[in-house]
Amino acid sequence: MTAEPVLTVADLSVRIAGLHILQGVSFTVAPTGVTVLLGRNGVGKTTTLRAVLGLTPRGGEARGTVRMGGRDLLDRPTHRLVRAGLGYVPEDRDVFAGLTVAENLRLAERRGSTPAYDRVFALFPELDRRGRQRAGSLSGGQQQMLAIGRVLLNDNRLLLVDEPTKGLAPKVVTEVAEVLERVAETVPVLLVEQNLAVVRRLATDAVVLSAGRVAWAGGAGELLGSAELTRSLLGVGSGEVRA
Amino acid sequence: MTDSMVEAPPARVPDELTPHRRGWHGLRPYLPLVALAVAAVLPYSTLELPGIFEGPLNSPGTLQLLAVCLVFGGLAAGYDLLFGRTGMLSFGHALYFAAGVYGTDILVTRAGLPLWQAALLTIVGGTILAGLLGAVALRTAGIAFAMVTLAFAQVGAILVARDFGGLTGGEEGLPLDVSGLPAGLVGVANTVNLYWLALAYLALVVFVVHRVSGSPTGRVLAGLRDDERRVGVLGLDPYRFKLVAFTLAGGLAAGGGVVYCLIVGGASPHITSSELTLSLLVMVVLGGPGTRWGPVLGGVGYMYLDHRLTAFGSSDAVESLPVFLSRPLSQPLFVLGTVFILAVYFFPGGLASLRSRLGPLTRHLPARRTP
Amino acid sequence: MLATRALTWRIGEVAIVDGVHLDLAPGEFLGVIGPNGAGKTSLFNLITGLRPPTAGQVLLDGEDVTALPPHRRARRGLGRTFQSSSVFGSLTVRENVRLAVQAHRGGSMKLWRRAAAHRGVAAAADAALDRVGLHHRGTALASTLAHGEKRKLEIALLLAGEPRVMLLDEPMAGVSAEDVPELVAVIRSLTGDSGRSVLMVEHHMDVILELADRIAVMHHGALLACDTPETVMADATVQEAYLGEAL
Amino acid sequence: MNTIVLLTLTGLGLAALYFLVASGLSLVFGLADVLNFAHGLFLGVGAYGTWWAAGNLPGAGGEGLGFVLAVAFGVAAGTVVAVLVELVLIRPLYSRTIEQVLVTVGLSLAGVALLQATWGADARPFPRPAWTRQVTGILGAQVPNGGLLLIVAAAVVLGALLAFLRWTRYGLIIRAGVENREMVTALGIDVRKAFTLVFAIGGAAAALAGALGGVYFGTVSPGQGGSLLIFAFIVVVIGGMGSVVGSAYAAVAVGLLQQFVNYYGASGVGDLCVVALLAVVLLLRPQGIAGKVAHA
Amino acid sequence: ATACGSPQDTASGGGDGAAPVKVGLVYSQSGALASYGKQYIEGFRAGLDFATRGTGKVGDRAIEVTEVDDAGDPAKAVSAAKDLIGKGTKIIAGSTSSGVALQVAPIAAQNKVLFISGPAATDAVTGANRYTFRSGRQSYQDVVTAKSFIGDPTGKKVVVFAQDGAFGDANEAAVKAVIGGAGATVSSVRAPASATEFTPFASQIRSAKPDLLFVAWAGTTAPAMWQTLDQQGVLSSTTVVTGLDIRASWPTFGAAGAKISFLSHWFDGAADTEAAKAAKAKVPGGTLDLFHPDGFAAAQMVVRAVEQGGDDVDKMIKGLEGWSFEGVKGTMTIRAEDHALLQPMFQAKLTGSGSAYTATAQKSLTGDETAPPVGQMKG
Ligand SMILES: Nc1ncnc2c1ncn2[C@@H]1O[C@H](COP(=O)(O)OP(=O)(O)OP(=O)(O)O)[C@@H](O)[C@H]1O
Ligand SMILES: Nc1ncnc2c1ncn2[C@@H]1O[C@H](COP(=O)(O)OP(=O)(O)OP(=O)(O)O)[C@@H](O)[C@H]1O
Ligand SMILES: [Mg+2]
Ligand SMILES: [Mg+2]
Repeated sequence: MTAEPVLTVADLSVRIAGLHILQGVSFTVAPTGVTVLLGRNGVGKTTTLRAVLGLTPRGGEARGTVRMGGRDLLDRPTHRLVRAGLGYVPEDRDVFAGLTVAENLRLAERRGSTPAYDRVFALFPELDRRGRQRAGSLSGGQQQMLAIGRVLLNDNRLLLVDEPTKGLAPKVVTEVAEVLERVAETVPVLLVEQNLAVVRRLATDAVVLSAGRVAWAGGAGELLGSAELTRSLLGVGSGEVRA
Repeated sequence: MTDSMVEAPPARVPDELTPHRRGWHGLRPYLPLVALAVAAVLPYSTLELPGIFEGPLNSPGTLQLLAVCLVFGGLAAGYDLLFGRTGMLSFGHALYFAAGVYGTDILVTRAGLPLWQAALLTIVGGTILAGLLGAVALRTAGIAFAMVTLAFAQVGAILVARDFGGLTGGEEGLPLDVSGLPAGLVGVANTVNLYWLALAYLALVVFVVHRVSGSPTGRVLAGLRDDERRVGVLGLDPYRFKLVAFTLAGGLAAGGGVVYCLIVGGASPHITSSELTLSLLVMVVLGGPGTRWGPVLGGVGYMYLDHRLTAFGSSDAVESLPVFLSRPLSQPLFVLGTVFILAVYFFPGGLASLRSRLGPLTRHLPARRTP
Repeated sequence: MLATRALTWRIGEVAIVDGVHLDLAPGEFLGVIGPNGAGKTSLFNLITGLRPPTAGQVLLDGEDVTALPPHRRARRGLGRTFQSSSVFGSLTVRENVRLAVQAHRGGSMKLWRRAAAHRGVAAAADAALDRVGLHHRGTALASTLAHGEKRKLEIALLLAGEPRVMLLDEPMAGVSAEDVPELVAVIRSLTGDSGRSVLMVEHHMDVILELADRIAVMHHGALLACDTPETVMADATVQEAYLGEAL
Repeated sequence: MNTIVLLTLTGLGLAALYFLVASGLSLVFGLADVLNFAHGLFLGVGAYGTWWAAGNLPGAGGEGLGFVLAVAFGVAAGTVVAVLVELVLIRPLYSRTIEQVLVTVGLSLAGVALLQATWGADARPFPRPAWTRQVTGILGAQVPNGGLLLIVAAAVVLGALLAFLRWTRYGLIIRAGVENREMVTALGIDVRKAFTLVFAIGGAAAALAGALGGVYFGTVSPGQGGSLLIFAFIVVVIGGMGSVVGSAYAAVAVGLLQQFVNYYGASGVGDLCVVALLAVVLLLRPQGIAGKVAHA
Repeated sequence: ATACGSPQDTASGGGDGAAPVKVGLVYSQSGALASYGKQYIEGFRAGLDFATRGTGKVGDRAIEVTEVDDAGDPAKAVSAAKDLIGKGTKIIAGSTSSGVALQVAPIAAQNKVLFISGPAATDAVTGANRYTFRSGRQSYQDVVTAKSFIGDPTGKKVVVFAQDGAFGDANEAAVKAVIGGAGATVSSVRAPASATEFTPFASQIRSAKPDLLFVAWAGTTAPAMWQTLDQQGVLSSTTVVTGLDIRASWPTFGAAGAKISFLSHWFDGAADTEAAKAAKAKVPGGTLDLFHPDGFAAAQMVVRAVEQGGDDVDKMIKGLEGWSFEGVKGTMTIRAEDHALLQPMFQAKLTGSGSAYTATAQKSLTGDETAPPVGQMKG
């Protein structure tokens, strides 16, 4: 890697309720392209993303360094980080169920930048149509669209995206993948994804977590190209991808 | 980025999460019995605890105070069955307690029934009342449920205050006619019997609540606290289980009312006020909802403070302070309110969490979530 | 076994579920696919009774159960998982499953028995946990599970109830690639011998294709088609509206 | 006829008082999801603040501009106390509803006791312009001016709150924040500020209600806030948590119901009717008249 | 010292001739009635000083007073009473609120100690049991005083405006008995104690066109009530009688105050007795208020009881029954049959404005004129 990484995570360790969930995770995110974070259920992918954003739950504690643009992010309030251009698509979608779709989007507008509604509605026309519906009554997939649309409203310096295609119909998965691909042309993305087809299409770099540690890090092509690596790290044959 | 191959550590085995039965824990099941025995022989001690009680432990004043505290410990434990263990926020629990107090008082004083009949009728009546009102109120949930129960309790308060047919004595209350009561329950010298009665009530409630929450039903109640819809889809009728919990808690409260009526020797409209329900909530939260001893500690502690702070407020120690301190401190409610606030910050999770914060052995007991 | 007759749910003018006729034979595995918002989860909600339909019926073993509340339907052997995991967060994983076993076996309304003393329940619960591979997490509070683990617990809860008709709502969503085959095996084992029927919503086509005997396609609340996987996959509308181009 | 007019207008005056108390409660309860039992304290601070200012603050008094100044002082005092309470006591406890209840209950006990310790338990005469004690003849009815003042004030407060919710993003932020604070911060919004603001507005509304309540009652006493609170709670719940308009409707319903039943029915039945109304509304529509969503 | 004892031990009272006499005062030091309690205790201290001529002793026995706060809660009062009795106290006094008085009275009887109820005005304390006395006035005496405002009641129309509950009931019943019994037609308008808007009630009263309106209203909503009665023209259209409350409440009558005829238990200057002078000299601030006489009389009764009975409660009762003494208000008599305290009552006018109001006595009625009917001793 020649270019300066946009995000550097060094020796990040997280404890929650007495459990040592991340045990010294270190990796970097390249200034372009998509870095995927892979690993089995429960290894700490979500915990990593949330720690970067300062969202470690109450009673939990994150140690180590997380640097972006020369500044340490840990211990800075989340809303500052986000205003500074860190976009987050949470795992559980976390749309505001009591608010309408339009209100959810309005809330995501950031002061100082013009919200790119065109971009969002071109991608998810459904969100335009359902503007007045309560987000809680959206279907699972529609909620996922809203959660993604929300960050795309603004211009970001880095996107943290946690399983964006979960629960989406195959056609929409393809569309979301395309969007992320397009987004990644301008904004680096740190992506957690279980759908290997999507990973294959998007990833430039890969980090594999295992039980709270980094088990492997390197180029995505290298990982997915090697049957041995995919089998030992991801538990699947390299050709075995889901549509 | 460098390629690296890191040996994955062995999977975490959260053995610290498994319930442990080590060392002195073998004794633990018996601790409640030991505590009960100690409490039962307490009245034989002439120990003086200056500042804590006015007189020696066996003095009637101390026993009376303890009896009141114990009843409220039991009441709080019963309320916790609703609130801490099933997640139902009722703002009307005082109604069933008041039904117990006024029921006993009216049946004894106005109808002249012997105590045991009055008590039996009252408890049965209080339970039925809770069943009926619960059946209606449980058609709502959440804050709406809290408010409907509050509304019912408020009706109770208005009825008591209106003094229909001169039954309740209105705001002056109704002193208990003791002429028909067993002699052992009358007179200052017999305060100890009231103390034992209160202790028995507390023990009964704790036993029942413990038993119920450890029973299959208790497991369902805990499930209801988390996700009612889920319980329904598992094939259990949430409404029925909530009604059972509500009725049972109502019956326990009515029983507490009977005991309280004997201890205080009458009924007064204080106990119908919505403040009492709120104090029940405060007791439970103060102690630690959903824990075995928390609500009891909360109830006993609350009542102790409530009674003793009046003495604290008029004590010389307070009076000798500068005015800007002594004025507020001589207001018992000021001190009580301040204690609540401090308790929330210094004992999050209630008094019951103190143990887990002090004893590393118990640190990993799963913390109960407050609903 | 399970059938719906002209099942409809409208909100105002919009039909979310629109006159769905569905028949599920004993032992059959029926996959349900359809675009996001097609009404699949809503259909499940109508079948399990979490929402009252505006028209139509739900039949279980030929009997009309449309008016029954969810728990009565569950008693008759209807079980489901939820799309967004709903487990009992303040109970441990094991207690979660025990509750489900107990609900199924009856005796929940026992105020005075010791729940823990029920051997059969504990054994059945452990068996269910074993099957989804969550045994080692038995003592963790369910609320602290990672996302994928919650999905597995959902399935364990379903298994514990030994339902005859199972409704699975996107069981694979968020499950790591490595665990998919395992879970697929679990789900397959549900039907195999016992004559149980499964209705499964899933967006992972490979999983659907692997498991389903027939596939139902929903679109805008209506049932577009219900046929063998081959026919359905060949259908041009399905291709266009649902699958799109492969990645 | 003039009895009807009189009962209606005085009933509306009562409704206005309920609304003034309920509006702040409803805002804090509906938006910030805090069951604020300390609302009565804010009321008391507003009332005592006004009372104190009228007697001690240069330029303030019981008449004309001086009175306006006194009320402004009272409202400011209430607002400051509310903000302090939020910053110091409530902020660490968001999403811990029950602990909040404990703290606000403690606060209401301690606060009222503090007022009592400072100014005594007895009611004090409240400074107020002479015209508020007079009556205005409307269609043959002698309507107390104090009641009319309340109606006007309630209408102004209603308008101001609606404008706040409609024209600013704060309503949105707070409603979202109640659902999921974390996610609101993850959208780059400092949710804490918004909550403080809601408390400030709630406190200001309460303090205004306290000051105008003082005019209406003619006295100020430590427990006054608490006694109005029960009805305010009922109004909030009937109206639908957090809906300001709903609270307004509910206040009118409760005020008129009480007034008419008290006149035509037996005494005390008015209160029972209000409680019955609450139970019926909740059983039929658990989310209250205006639904659960907290907005205009 | 840790020791074992019997759970039914209670300290025995005195015995020794020179041991101090324990007197327990259970009254409101905090809570809503704290200011009544304050007057009571000041009165008691002054009375004790007066009755023992500054020695604080009866014979050579000191009077040892223990004060306990009940915060207006009967449950706390009962606990306190039991505590005191357990420690050998033979005389309990206090009870600022009626609820407390009614709950403590039976405790006194059960344990055979003397109970001298304080400001609590409920009629039910009179004749509650032979151990219970009262040092203040009762509602009935208020009503008889009210009656004195209309001359001959025959054919007159009287309306009672009272709050719901026992306090209102008692007043309504008393008016029916006293004024109705004397030939007036009595009707009543009742309002919930929690009412905040009084127009409906004022309209009802006005349309009833009474010759006399008797108002029995306590609590913080009173000023609003008076203002409404005034605004709706009730005060100027008829004679309105009500009880005069503590001084602090006088300014809250506002303009209405001048239009009301007050019956009064006591106000500073109502009578110029020896005891009143002594009390004035002793009381902090030098101004007497509504409940100073009750505390004062309680102290006089305590001293009398000890003089006559020593440690023997039966003898105390004997010594008090039928006893007449000069209290702050004038001549007071403890009626032997039911322990009613016969005492003078006053008619008063309120004048002034702003925060400076003065009450002036119009007339005083003797204890016999205001005597309640003789009742049966209930317990
Ligand atoms: N609040 C919490 N308290 C206790 N343990 C927690 C908490 N949150 C997460 N964990 C634990 O931390 C571990 C990692 O969780 P995390 O959500 O980061 O996994 P993940 O890699 O995102 O998994 P998935 O693929 O299922 O989403 C899990 O074992 C989980 O049980
Ligand atoms: N209360 C409601 N009001 C309005 N529309 C609703 C409501 N509830 C559901 N819907 C709409 O009904 C449609 C069907 O939703 P449903 O959850 O059944 O979809 P689904 O097929 O399960 O989709 P997915 O695959 O994304 O989970 C969606 O478009 C949703 O927005
Ligand atoms: Mg995750
Ligand atoms: Mg769905």
